[in-house]
Amino acid sequence: MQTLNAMPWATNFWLAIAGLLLVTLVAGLWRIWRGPTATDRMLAAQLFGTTGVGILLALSQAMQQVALIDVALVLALLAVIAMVAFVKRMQGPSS
Amino acid sequence: MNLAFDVLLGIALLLCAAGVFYSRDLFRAVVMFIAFGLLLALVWVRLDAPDLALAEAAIGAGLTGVLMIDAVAHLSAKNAHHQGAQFDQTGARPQLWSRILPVFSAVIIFILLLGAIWWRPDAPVSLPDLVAESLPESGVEHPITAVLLNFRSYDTLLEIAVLLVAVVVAMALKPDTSEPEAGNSKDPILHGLSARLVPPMLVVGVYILWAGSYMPGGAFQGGAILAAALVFLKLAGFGIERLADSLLRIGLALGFIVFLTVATSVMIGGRPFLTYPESVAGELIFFIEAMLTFSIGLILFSLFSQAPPPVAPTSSLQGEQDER
Amino acid sequence: MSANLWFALVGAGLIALAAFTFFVQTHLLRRIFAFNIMGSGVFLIMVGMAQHLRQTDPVPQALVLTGIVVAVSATALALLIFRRFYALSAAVTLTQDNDTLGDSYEQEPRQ
Amino acid sequence: MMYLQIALICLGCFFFIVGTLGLLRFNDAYSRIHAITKADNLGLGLLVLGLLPSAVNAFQGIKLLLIWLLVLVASATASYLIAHYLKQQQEGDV
Repeated sequence: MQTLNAMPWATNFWLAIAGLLLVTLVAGLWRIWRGPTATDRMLAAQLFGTTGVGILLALSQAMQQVALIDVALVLALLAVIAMVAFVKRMQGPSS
Repeated sequence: MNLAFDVLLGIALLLCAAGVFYSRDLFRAVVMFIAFGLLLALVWVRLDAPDLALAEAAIGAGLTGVLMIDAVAHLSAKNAHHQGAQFDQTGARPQLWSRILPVFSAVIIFILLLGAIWWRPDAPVSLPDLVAESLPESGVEHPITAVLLNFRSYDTLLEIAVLLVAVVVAMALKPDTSEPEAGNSKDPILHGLSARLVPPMLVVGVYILWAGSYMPGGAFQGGAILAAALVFLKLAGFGIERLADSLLRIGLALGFIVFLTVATSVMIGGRPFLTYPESVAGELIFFIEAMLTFSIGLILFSLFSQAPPPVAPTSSLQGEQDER
Repeated sequence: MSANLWFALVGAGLIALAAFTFFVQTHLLRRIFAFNIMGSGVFLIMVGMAQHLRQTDPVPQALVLTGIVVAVSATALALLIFRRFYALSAAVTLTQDNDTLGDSYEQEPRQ
Repeated sequence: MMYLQIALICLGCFFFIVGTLGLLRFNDAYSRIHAITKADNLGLGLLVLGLLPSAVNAFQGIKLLLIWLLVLVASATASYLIAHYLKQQQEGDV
């Protein structure tokens, strides 16, 4: 039972995964730019939070930094706050 | 592989910044700003600075985004009072020469910075080696915590003083109208979410604070998480201002006072200001950090909650100036 | 080129972009955004440049950590002052004297 | 074990890509909510499952699972909140 990280190419594999996720994140920027409503933009930001957690987890393996899992944990906890603020505070006319 | 990832990340960061600056819609700028914070956290990871990534994830994704959404929502809610007002104002259109001048100066700034980066002088001492050398004397194992709270604790002491000044200014600016905020009706789902999410937030905050003495983490990151948890509670409609108000008076200054007390009480034993006796340095640092976390969390939260309630502008020149 | 140097260059780009925005935009919220991003650019240069020559350097990282927390509280305070200003004057830009550059400014209404 | 890990991770990435594509291609906010929850739940979930065998100790594994759980709770609630908000907005417009 060999795990993935025993392989010599594991670092590159994890980096490739992180890069792939980063590409999807950059593609998501297009939705933020286009809109058309504020809600669509917040949805894209929500997806960004999750993708960011994924990238951090992949990087934690690629860079052999255990602390990055903590960063991912914090991001997972706090990414929802912006969404809650949006829903509670933008009670006025939608832009 | 490494380089490709970094180049893509840097370009994405610049794109995001451009998106913040050149959005006609203010809300788009805010969402771009949240994305910018997330990407910046990833950049800190790539720069081998997990501490900064932690702080940026807590502050960029949590606090700054909330603050800015709040401000923009406030602006758009007020614009609804006088219809026809443009949500987005790009300011007066400058003449041609006054367009060229900013471009020119921005390019000059960029070139100067490039020059400064390229022809940097060699540092006479190697700071990382110095830190590694004296790390055993500091009482903690994580070099960044050692720098922050032992070798350069002046910075930290002054920083908490600056935060204290900021919050005092914010309290002074608060208008005395204390009408209840609109839209604070309790949503059962949101209520449930906060009941489940805030306890883990507090636990993670304490964990990050505790982890700070041997791995990335510490008072600032823990404080940011604590502040985010409080902000979340307030957004979910829990009336924690009453509690916070009484807690605030004690909590705001506590970190600063404790830090200053410890810093001066070591002078009784004949030591210089802000140096801890080696035998108890670790305990003292942890004690100070715990107080700092508490204070930073409360300060950041009260900077959020002291915002004026959304009331219509009182001035008589509403319409004219807004049309710009 | 190492990653550290590249991110320092990105920081320089951020500062230049933010400075340009600061010059041309008069909307105060946009200026607050530009101010914040300029700060991030400075942090990137500090850490990237210090680490380019040697290994990971805890000293600039600790300084930047202090800087991030001060920057967020400064932004929060700026936003507060902006909102107070907006509540009092209903303006989102600072008014300028008419005899300085911007000749497209119209006359202020007298109170 | 290794091939299982690779398969899980690639499948997770696939769901992230699908979610982003949905976010970009769907032309209505409700369908976009549907798309991003695929990335939140399945994408991250499969990624975490693929990571688990590489975890150094049990504490790390628990942390990984906790991250997934938190994202699940948060994204489900956020989706509800935003759909509710959209509905209110539309009713307000009529």
